[in-house]
Amino acid sequence: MLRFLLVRLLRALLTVLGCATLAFFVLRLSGDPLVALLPTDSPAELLERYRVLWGLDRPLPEQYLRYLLALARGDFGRSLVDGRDALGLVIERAGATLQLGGTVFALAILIGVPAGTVAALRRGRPSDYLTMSAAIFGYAMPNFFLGLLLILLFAMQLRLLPSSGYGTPAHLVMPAITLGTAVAAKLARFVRTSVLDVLGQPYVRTAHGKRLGSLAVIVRHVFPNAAIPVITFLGFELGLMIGGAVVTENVFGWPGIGQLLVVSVARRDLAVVQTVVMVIAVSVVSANLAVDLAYGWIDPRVRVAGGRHAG
Amino acid sequence: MPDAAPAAFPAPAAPAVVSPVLAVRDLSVAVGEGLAVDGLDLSLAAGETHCLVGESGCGKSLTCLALMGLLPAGARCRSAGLTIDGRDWAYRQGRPPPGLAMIYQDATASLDPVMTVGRQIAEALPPDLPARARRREAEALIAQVGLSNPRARFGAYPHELSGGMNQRIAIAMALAGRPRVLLADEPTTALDVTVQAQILDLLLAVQNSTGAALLFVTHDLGVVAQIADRVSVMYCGSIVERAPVATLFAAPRHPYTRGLIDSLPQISRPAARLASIPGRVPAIGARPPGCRFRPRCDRALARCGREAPVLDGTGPRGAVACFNPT
Amino acid sequence: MQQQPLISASGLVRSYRASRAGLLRRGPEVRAVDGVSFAIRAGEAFGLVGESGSGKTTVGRMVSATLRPDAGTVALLGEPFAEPMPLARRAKVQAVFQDSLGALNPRLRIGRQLEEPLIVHGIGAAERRVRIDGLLADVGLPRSLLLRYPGEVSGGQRQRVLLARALALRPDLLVCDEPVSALDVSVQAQVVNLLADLKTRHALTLLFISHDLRVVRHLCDRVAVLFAGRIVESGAVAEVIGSPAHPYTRALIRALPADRPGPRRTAARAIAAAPDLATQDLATQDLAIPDRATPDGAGCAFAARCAAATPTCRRSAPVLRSLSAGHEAACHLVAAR
Amino acid sequence: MPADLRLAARLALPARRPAPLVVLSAALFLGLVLLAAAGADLLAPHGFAEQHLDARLQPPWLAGGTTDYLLGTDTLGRDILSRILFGARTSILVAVGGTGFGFLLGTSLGFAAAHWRGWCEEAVMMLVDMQAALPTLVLALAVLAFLGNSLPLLILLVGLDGWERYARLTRGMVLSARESGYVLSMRIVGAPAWRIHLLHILPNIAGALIVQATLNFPHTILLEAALSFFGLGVQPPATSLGQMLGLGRAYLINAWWIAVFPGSVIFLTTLSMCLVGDWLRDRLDPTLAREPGAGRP
Repeated sequence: MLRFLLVRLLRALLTVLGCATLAFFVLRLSGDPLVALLPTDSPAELLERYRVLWGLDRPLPEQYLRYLLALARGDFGRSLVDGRDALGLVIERAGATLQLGGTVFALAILIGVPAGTVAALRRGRPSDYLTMSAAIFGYAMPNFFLGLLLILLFAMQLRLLPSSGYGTPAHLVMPAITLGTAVAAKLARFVRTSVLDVLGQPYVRTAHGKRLGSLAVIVRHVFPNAAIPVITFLGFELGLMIGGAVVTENVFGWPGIGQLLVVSVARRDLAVVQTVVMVIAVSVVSANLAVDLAYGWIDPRVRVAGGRHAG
Repeated sequence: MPDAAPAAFPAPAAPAVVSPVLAVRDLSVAVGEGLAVDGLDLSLAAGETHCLVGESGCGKSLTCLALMGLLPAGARCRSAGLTIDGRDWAYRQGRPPPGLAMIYQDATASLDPVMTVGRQIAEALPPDLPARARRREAEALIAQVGLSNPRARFGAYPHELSGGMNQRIAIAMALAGRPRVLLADEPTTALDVTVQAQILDLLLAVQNSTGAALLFVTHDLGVVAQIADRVSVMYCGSIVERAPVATLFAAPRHPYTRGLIDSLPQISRPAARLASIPGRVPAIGARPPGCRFRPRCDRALARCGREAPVLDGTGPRGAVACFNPT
Repeated sequence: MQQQPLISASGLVRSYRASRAGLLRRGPEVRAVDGVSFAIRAGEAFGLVGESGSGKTTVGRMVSATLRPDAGTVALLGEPFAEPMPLARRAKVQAVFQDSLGALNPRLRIGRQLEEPLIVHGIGAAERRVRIDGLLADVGLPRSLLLRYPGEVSGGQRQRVLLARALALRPDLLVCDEPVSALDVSVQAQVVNLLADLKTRHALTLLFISHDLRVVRHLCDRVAVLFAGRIVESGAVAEVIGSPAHPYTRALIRALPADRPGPRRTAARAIAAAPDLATQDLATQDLAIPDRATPDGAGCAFAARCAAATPTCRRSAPVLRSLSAGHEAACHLVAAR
Repeated sequence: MPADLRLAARLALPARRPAPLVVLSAALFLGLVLLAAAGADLLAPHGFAEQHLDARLQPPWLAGGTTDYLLGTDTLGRDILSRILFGARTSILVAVGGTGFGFLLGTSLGFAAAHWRGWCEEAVMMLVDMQAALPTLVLALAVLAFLGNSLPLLILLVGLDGWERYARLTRGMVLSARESGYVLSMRIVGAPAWRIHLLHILPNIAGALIVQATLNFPHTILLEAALSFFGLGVQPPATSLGQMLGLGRAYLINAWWIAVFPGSVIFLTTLSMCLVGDWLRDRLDPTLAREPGAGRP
């Protein structure tokens, strides 16, 4: 147990370290943040002073080491714009993102799992075609376009919902639909495939042979087996959902991490961008770690040694 | 055309079948464009071991699945009547008849990988049993199929057991429904010979103690020789010969039966060359007109190409579907 | 016996880490093959019999130099046979496997697959065509098959294609791993006969790996019985099957289905009644179940199932001992008799 | 697999009949988009940057506009139809280039990881993990903002999305192919490793890889569109569908057509690609559907 946990944990740490390194070099090598930050006609002495202040005058390897050491201390640096603690800024915004993400995940599961299951069970019938057509529409729809269409219809034409902002449940409706549509659609498609796959397994036939009711077969045999790939899928999906959240938050002015990212990118606020990237990387890696552990809990056959790469 | 059904039971040299525990008349299974099982009649007496033997693609597995009502989607089935234990069973795919239980070829694949074997057995017990009794019953069944330490085995998962042990679990599961008829579809094909011998042993022991009839599907004539009371030889969806086992081996009448018996390598009498049947089983869509065995047959007559023989049980030595039997 | 063997294996050992393990522990190391030695003379058909997990396939892979032994060597005419080696030498040992569908590339036409070994060995196009015609005639396949894909032909035909491909390089030794197990009886008989014909026609030496003693009895001159990675008995086929010495060999033979219906159910009862045999599962996998495992490395691997086992059997592993000319068995009890 | 289940699997497969109408129309639409993108110079009634300041914010023809500007004009009086044609060219160029880059990178690394096990495999899988942990959109936003942008860089970044899926898929399939009988047979014959990989393994896994690329393509289009939507993709005066959508966002109330037409083209293109990809997957590779993460976005 310990060995497996340690191996997985080490791998996760290495991944995060890799991401940190990548973020550091890509951002640091991409030009002098000061040039972008300070007025173009700033005197050279001023530039030099800030350079020393932020340690930008040291050799790159030293900067990198200092950066890593600071990270290890939990010090993510300060915003180059207003001098506030970068991690604090990000955490301040995390609540809104979690609220949106949590709603979307719950919605996606509530819609995607039943829809996919019904489609698989009624394979080839009208309900299957209907569900899967809806799913493919949701899956192909660009979320920023969907967001705009929703605003056009509900905020501008019907004046039912606020077009942007944060705070009330009404504010949550359109962002959640925008982000949730694609996730639910993908989940429905994936659940359908998994359930179909399980339905074709010999043990399902065995269960029918025992004269259990159809419902019992589905609940006791089909679901537990189909859940295994679906959980992996959800772990994978988190990373993609974050990308979608960045878009959605910006379309609806939702004050989450995604909006912070885009604003900081526009302001060239290095420390904040780095911090956002790290926070996202850590959440995705932890989600995948959690999925790996959930595997062991739900699947007694679970294999060790990078089994999830084997696919 | 003579009605083949009455000839199917009782076969003259077999132990007299008073009232069959399972009887099916004119069973056909259609798959795609052709009939994978074509007008099959079958009856089993209580305690009888009936072997259904044939090569792959002859429809023997589908026969079992059709009886169980577990045909794969896309296969259609029709029969003139199914009687179980004297009662007619109005039968429909997706609804396995009571009194029937099946054992499958690949035991490990036929068990749910994420449920303990004990719970899978308990699930098959009659639904009115209280929970505590279910567990006791399941453990008793695990012991009955010869596994040690049933309490511990109850909580084991299929992947923790060997293929032979899983087949024992599958047998326990089949017994849990207190079947009158056990259908066994190549239950030992995937197993090693030593394990096969034990599973056969167990099946016969179980049959003795429960009095159930056993329909045993196999391609291995050696197994047939060892366990069968009566044998039905299938070719291309139809039964071509049916006889008590001793009669069948001593004097096979259908050329196909003879070919099968001769091509079986024997441990006690090695020959320089094995006899073999030329050609191979035709695909469902490519079956010849008339007798389906004609292209591979060395005794074919002109008539064989024109009309298909039906199973004729009027002779003294079992039933055969051939115009030129030996 | 004076003649130098065509191929000889000595002291082959190969371990695997069990692929399946619990969430938390790594699988234990399993010795799939544990000190296997044998020699095959030119022109001989040598059978290797064992149940699943006995290590017979691993031995076949090592003999065909596609798997490196952890210890021990394979020698062809006295010289080591192992990668890397010249192509010409590589060609001397070819192989045919059970899963004929898996052994053929599903995306290439059969003709191309027959040609491939010849291309690899630098044989010109004209010569290739002649050789392929010869091969097709050898294994009794029509030319029309060359344009088909493996999925489009029957199992028996595929097995013939495999035989043709293996013979394309004119090998001295053909390793056959369960070549007929997946076939129907009537087709199996055809392929067994074909193998016997090819062996005579091309002066082939065969290493025939099978779980089926009945087929081995027909095809082979000598046989070795493998149990848990070790040879427990070997000798001329007639002798080993006619008078088996090792309790495991006897169990195997008793477990065979009857040739003909005799007094009902004798074979099944024989096992239960045999005084020297336990009636437990004999599958080697069951050895892994903790409540039946023998302590690692010590004693006879079969002792746990052997009703006649003595304390000696559990303490020390028996070695192969000669019983009569060419007939050997590894059993303390046999040696004592 | 038992015989009866093999049969069931065969029955469950869609029969080899021609593609359904929906898929045909999807393919037809994709063909039209390609044609339009390729022939934008000939087809476009106006130049994509051509401003008609006297005809700003013209509505589409059927919504009260003129036939001069079939789909209306934007705030600078540029013809929407012409801009869609040219924008589609950029979007498709980026998506095709990006998919191609990701495909090559991913499959090569996948092959490398499978062939040189050990540290090479570890390194590749670490990169795969990293890529999976950093959403491409986030990475691309950061990189484009700080590195400045150019079309090649955009293509590379968009291509980074999905390479890890090809790498994972390739490695898995090569590893299992190496255990297969046909590879073993070629090794016994003495075939060299390059021959086994290129002539024997590649044809067997190509189908699955192509399907994966087809399924990944819509995601690549969407990624480009999202980046351009944020103003970080293609820079004016060049245009792309996502950029148009981003610009139109501010005029939703007065001039819905600026955003809605390019948005619809993006949607219909991705939808068509998904339909074709699904069909290809069912035809070529029914097992791929089981891959976690396959067929995303």
